[in-house]
Amino acid sequence: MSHDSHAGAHAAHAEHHHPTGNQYAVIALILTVITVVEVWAYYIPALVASPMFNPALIVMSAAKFAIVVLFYMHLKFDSRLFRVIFTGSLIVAMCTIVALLFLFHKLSL
Amino acid sequence: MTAQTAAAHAQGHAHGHDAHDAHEHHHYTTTGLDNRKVAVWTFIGSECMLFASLISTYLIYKGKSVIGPFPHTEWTDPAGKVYKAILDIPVTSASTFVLLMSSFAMVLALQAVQLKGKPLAPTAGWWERLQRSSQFWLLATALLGTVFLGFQSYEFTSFVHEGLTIKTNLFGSTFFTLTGFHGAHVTVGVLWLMSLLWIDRSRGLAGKNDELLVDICALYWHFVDVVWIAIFTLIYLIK
Amino acid sequence: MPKLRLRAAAPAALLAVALLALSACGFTEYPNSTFNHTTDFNTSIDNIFQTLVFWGTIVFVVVEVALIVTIIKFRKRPGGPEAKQIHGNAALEITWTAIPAIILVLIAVPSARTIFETQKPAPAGALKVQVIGHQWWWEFRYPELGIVTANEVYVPVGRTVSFELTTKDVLHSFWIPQMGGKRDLITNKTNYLWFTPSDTLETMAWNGFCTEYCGASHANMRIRLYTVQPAEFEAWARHQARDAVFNPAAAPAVPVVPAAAGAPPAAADTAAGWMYPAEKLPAHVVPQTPIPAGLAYDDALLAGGDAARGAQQGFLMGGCIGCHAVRGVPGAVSNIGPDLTHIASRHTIAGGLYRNDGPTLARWIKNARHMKPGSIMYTIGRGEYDPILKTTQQAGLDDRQIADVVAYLMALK
Amino acid sequence: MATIAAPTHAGTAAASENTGIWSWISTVDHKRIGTMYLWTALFFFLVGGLEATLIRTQLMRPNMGFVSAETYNQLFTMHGTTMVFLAVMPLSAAFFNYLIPLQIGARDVAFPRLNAFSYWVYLLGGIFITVPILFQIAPDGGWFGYAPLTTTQFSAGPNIDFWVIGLQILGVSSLAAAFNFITTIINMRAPGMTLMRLPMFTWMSFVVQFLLVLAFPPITVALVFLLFDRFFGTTFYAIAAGADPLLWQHLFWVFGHPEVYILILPAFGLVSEVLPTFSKKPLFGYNVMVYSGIMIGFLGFGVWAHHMFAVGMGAIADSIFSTMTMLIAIPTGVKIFNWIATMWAGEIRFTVPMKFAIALIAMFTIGGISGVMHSSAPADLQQTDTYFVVAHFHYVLFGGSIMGIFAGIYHYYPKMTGRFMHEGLGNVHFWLNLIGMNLTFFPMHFSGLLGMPRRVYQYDAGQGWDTFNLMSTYGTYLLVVATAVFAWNFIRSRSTGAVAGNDPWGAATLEWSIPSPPPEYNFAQIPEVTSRYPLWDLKDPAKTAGIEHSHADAMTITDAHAVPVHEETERHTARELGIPMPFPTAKPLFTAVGMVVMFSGLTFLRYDMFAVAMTVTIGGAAMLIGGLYAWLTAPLE
Ligand code: HEA
Ligand code: HEA
Ligand code: HEC
Ligand code: CUA
Ligand SMILES: [Cu+2]
Repeated sequence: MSHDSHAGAHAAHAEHHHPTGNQYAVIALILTVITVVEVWAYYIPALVASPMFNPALIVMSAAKFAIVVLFYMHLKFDSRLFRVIFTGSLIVAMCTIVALLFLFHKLSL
Repeated sequence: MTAQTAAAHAQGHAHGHDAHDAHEHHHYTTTGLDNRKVAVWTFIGSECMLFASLISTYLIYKGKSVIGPFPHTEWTDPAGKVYKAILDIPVTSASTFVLLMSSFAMVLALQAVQLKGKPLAPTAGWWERLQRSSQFWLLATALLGTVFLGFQSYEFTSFVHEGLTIKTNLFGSTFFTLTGFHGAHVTVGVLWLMSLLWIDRSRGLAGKNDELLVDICALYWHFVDVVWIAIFTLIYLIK
Repeated sequence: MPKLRLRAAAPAALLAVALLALSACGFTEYPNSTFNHTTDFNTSIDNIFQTLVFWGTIVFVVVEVALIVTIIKFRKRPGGPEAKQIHGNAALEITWTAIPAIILVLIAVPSARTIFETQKPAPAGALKVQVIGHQWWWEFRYPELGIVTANEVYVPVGRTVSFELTTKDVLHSFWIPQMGGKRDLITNKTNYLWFTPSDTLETMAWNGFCTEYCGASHANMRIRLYTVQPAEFEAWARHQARDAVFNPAAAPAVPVVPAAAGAPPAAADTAAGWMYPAEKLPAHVVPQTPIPAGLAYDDALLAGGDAARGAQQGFLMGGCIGCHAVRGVPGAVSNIGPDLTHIASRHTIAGGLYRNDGPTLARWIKNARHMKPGSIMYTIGRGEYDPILKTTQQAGLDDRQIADVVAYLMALK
Repeated sequence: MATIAAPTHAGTAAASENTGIWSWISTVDHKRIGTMYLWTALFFFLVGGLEATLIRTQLMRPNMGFVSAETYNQLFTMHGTTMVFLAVMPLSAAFFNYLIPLQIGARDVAFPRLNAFSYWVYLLGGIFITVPILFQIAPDGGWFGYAPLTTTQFSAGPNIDFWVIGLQILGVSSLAAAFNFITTIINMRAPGMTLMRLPMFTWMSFVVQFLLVLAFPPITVALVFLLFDRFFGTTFYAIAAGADPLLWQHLFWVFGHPEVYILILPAFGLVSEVLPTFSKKPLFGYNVMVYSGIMIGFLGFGVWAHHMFAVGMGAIADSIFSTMTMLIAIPTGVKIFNWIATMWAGEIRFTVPMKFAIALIAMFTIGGISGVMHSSAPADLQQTDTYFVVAHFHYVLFGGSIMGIFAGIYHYYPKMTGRFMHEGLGNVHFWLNLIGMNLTFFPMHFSGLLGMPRRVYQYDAGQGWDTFNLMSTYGTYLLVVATAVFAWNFIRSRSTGAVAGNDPWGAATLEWSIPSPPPEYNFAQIPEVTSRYPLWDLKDPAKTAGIEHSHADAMTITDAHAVPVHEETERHTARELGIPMPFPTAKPLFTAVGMVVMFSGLTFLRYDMFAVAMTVTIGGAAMLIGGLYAWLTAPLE
């Protein structure tokens, strides 16, 4: 009784596309580079003063977040079900954060 | 239909439950996915809301503390004593890097278990060989996690020395609680990794069921890592 | 099928009762009704509410009638038609999605408009009243007029009154049903609420309530609001702004507390100012709370009370000034309890729980905690049991001293 | 296969191997766990109802002195907490446990031992939070425990400690159960049981599990803050430190509003089973019913601040939350109309469960309409924290959740016990209940709009509320009688009720294809499902001719060795059939005890009993870890 006989076994099929060890290393490198850029930016007063500082940091960390989730957690390759569960929860969580920050006047419309 | 024939009938379909071992993936599931993996993903979904609530609280209370020390600015208390901005970016950057690398090690640990039993080309270099060592990567992950915890306890103790405890002000309460919750998650993760390592050393991790054991631990571990990615930016870097 | 008919009748009867009661909210019967148009604020709320009742009734009737018709019409009968196997009908389902949506738009738009209208800043020239919540009483301050009082608030008709709401301890909520909606008092935050009592309103008394659960005596944290004519308000305010009319420092008794350096002793002015006449109080604003059993006081003692002695030996020495302010009396500046400068010009005490009269005051002083659960004012009568500290008061005032203090308080017109 | 006489109780006893007390303590059978949930939750319903009765007696007349202010405050706090967390949620959980595996054609839930753990944690947490009321030290901060009233500065006694810790414990139970049921519904469905063929109860339960998973973390966090404030001196809600009490309110209601849909959707699911059965018609607009359920759940996360219209959030926030709240009326309305349409053109049999289901439609609508009245922020300023709100939420909770649950109990009692509940007594219960609830809660609309605040232990005479309060109290006494009739019926019918067969009502779903009560293994052979109404396919194919069927040969999943849906009337033991069953084990109970002990150690911290606290906490933690270790290393079956 093999796994592949399952109709819905996306997982089984997807395994072939998993990145290899070297690709994982490249991903680790990318993550490191982004982190370095983030910290570097923190020490440049001109950048910190710019209105783009916070958005840029958030974009960078979102990118790291996405990379880890998609590749290290294999979400990109795994069952659609997991994608639905995770992104669904994440969307509710994000909306809650944004709404709370708005309600406490940390964000304005 | 008598009981005996019914039993026989059912037995015919009771697909070889020969040894009745704990390898649950032999069980039929509707989606073909393992129950434990489904449960872990829902658990992670739930954790999203947990950390969302903690992070929101930190951000809501940011700048609301009536007394210092403060995260990004100096503070002079009524007696004239000066407290410096308390967050230590270089140290935390280092610990962030450590945690990122632990995720890298974790993904290789999983790969190593998955590659068990697959032939290794005779020409393989040290890197290919190393990639086959699940024990190495499990240990590396656990160690990096421990180093991260070391950084965190260093951070916590130095904050306390500088006059910030969990009781001092809103910043102290929210900061220690948020990072403490994260630290607790890392601790659980390290213990989990150690037990996997222990299994690996005692009987070797191999086969679908063991891959799954490592996989769900890895999912948890990476999730704890991505939470830190968010915390590092939102709490440490943004002023 | 008699059962069925009963079922059908029940909701219809309920609805009839509902409409009847809604249209018959007479003032005397329902003195705290919210269906009033006494202010701009409650007028706009009630308009919204009427819209809600209108659509609510329609939805209610449609649903319940449809339900009842269905269950009567399609009840299983011998020889009746067989059930039709219908699995759905897109057109119908879209219809009963769309119609409620339209109704909701008709509700949402005026709601939003009213939200913005009622949350504008108060118009210029509004009378400013600070409302400060305490467990379990209300402090009212008129910063422009220099008035501090408790539990009873006067507002002139025809002028916007703007309340500035804060709290000293936990959350409370300020509500006078007949004047409009409520607003919470939030720790570390200031909230605002304003309305304009219609200039056609008579001089009238209204009840208000604390509507955020705030602990043991949440139920006993009530408000009296008096809408009065502008001239009456003037008279009231002028008097309230004064220092205490009976000043123990000026009274001839034993010399005690030295007057504040250089301050001339305040003139003894016993003239009472204007207050809402007791005989015109509607029944529902006069507290009926019975005094709890087991709190004995010989009311005959009250006749012999000496105000001056009460001031010196009771009020100043008895510890009252540790919590209460009496303006003009040096040392009596604390804000833990209500300001007593003009206590005798109030109709109620203790968060509107009791009438303000001699016998009640005497018992209150003797054992406030027995009369009001959880009260911060501890038990003062000598030999009385304090239900919170769970001890018997050893020092404290005896009944005769209490009579003196009551006499003093009654002199604080 | 001939239909044989339905098995009686004796048959049950013979078939199941073990019925002693230990078999219950160590059970991991979802049906037994469901039964335990049912009994425990009904007990707590009586406790909550008794508290309500005392509340109503105190409020019968103005200035009553039946109970003291302090007692009253404990009563309403515990009444709300008990009804929400210890009665209605676990009553729903009883049905999740009992029905979900049966409805999807599974032999058990995904994690049977975790399931037992959830129950034991619930039981112990329920005891932990309830017992203090016997000593007059019960929680007294209201069921939503607003800070700063609940901080030690204003509540120095142990009362709130029980609440904080108790809710934390109960949260663990709900979360564990939610992960379990999500996995079960995703993974344990019989072949052919696609998502769009799930019975409606299972669908609504599925939505509820997601609500639990996403709504409990915020309250967990809010409670952790309060717990830290109370036990470790943090400043989350400390006035002097500049804390903002609205933080608690927002975190609570981010949980609290989804919570009310957690309370109602299972009831919606139950009546969606009852109405088609007794109308002899399929559910009208199945797909739309599914989507509206999902919509309600999803929108439920975006409306929480409608509980806070009086806190001064500002006009923009008020408008947004007003509008979002109103939107929920649309999917809910769709459900109401689809239910009516389900009955339309049917052959309606007025059995007791059907009556309760119809009553749900009628009564919930009233509560929904008053909900919409709240949703308009300006109108709510007159209504919030008055008895109008109390009227609203009892119409939805009693008229909705409780009516639905009663419908479910009468409907599934024959499945659970093999016997019917007494019809006559059921009718008495129904009518007393319907009249009683309207007499109790309808007048509250008036006392509220006529100015009566909620949570007052006494009110003055002459405020225009006397008659309404008297009516409410008499109504409550009717409910007491009704409940007593129900309790008698429930207990007695187990041995005296008429014997029921597999499918006493002519229902459509899988749980009715197996004996009543079901054997421990549920299905001797896993059924292969080809449509939404497997049993109607079998017994009355004409009824389901109008819908799409998949054919057995078109199905690719064969792992489960499923056989076409059929009725099973014989009863064997799992051993006879060679079906592997999970081992009974008390390890989940042991682990649960450890967890509760660990938490309760905290309570000593505030009395400078550091050593005691540490001993108890560490002891409990050791038990927890030991139990967990033993559990995880022991084979399941
Ligand atoms: C089962 C639980 C449950 C359910 C289902 C609901 C459903 C709803 N609730 Fe309720 N609610 C509570 C339980 C519940 N509530 C509780 C416990 C509280 C008080 C908590 C506390 O303070 O202690 C509360 C309080 C509460 C408030 C706060 C009141 C206040 O404190 O000031 C509000 C405000 O908007 C509100 C709104 C609604 C709305 C709009 C719905 C909607 O979902 C209702 C939708 C249904 C319908 C509208 C009927 C059917 C629809 C149609 C027939 C279509 C056509 C209809 C129209 C066009 C109107 N509820
Ligand atoms: C599902 C939830 C639910 C249910 C079913 C009920 C049911 C009832 N509730 Fe409910 N109630 C709440 C949830 C619920 N309530 C909540 C959340 C609050 C808010 C709390 C707060 O403000 O913090 C509240 C508040 C509340 C108040 C307001 C208190 C106040 O603000 O001061 C009142 C007042 O009348 C009341 C009455 C009732 C009554 C009469 C019933 C009746 O329907 C009860 C019917 C049941 C019975 C009558 C059972 C009787 C059985 C016996 C008496 C036998 C006992 C025997 C043994 C124990 C062995 N409730
Ligand atoms: C511990 C502080 C404290 C002390 C001491 C104290 N009081 Fe009070 N008093 C209060 C508080 C608080 C209230 C409000 C109680 C309430 O309504 O819940 C109050 C209320 C009153 C009231 C009712 C006022 C009103 O308008 O409601 C009177 C009169 C009064 N006190 C008189 C006295 C007298 C006389 C003494 C001394 C013999 C005294 N108090 C001592 C705290 C104190
Ligand atoms: Cu103040 Cu309630
Ligand atoms: Cu809500």
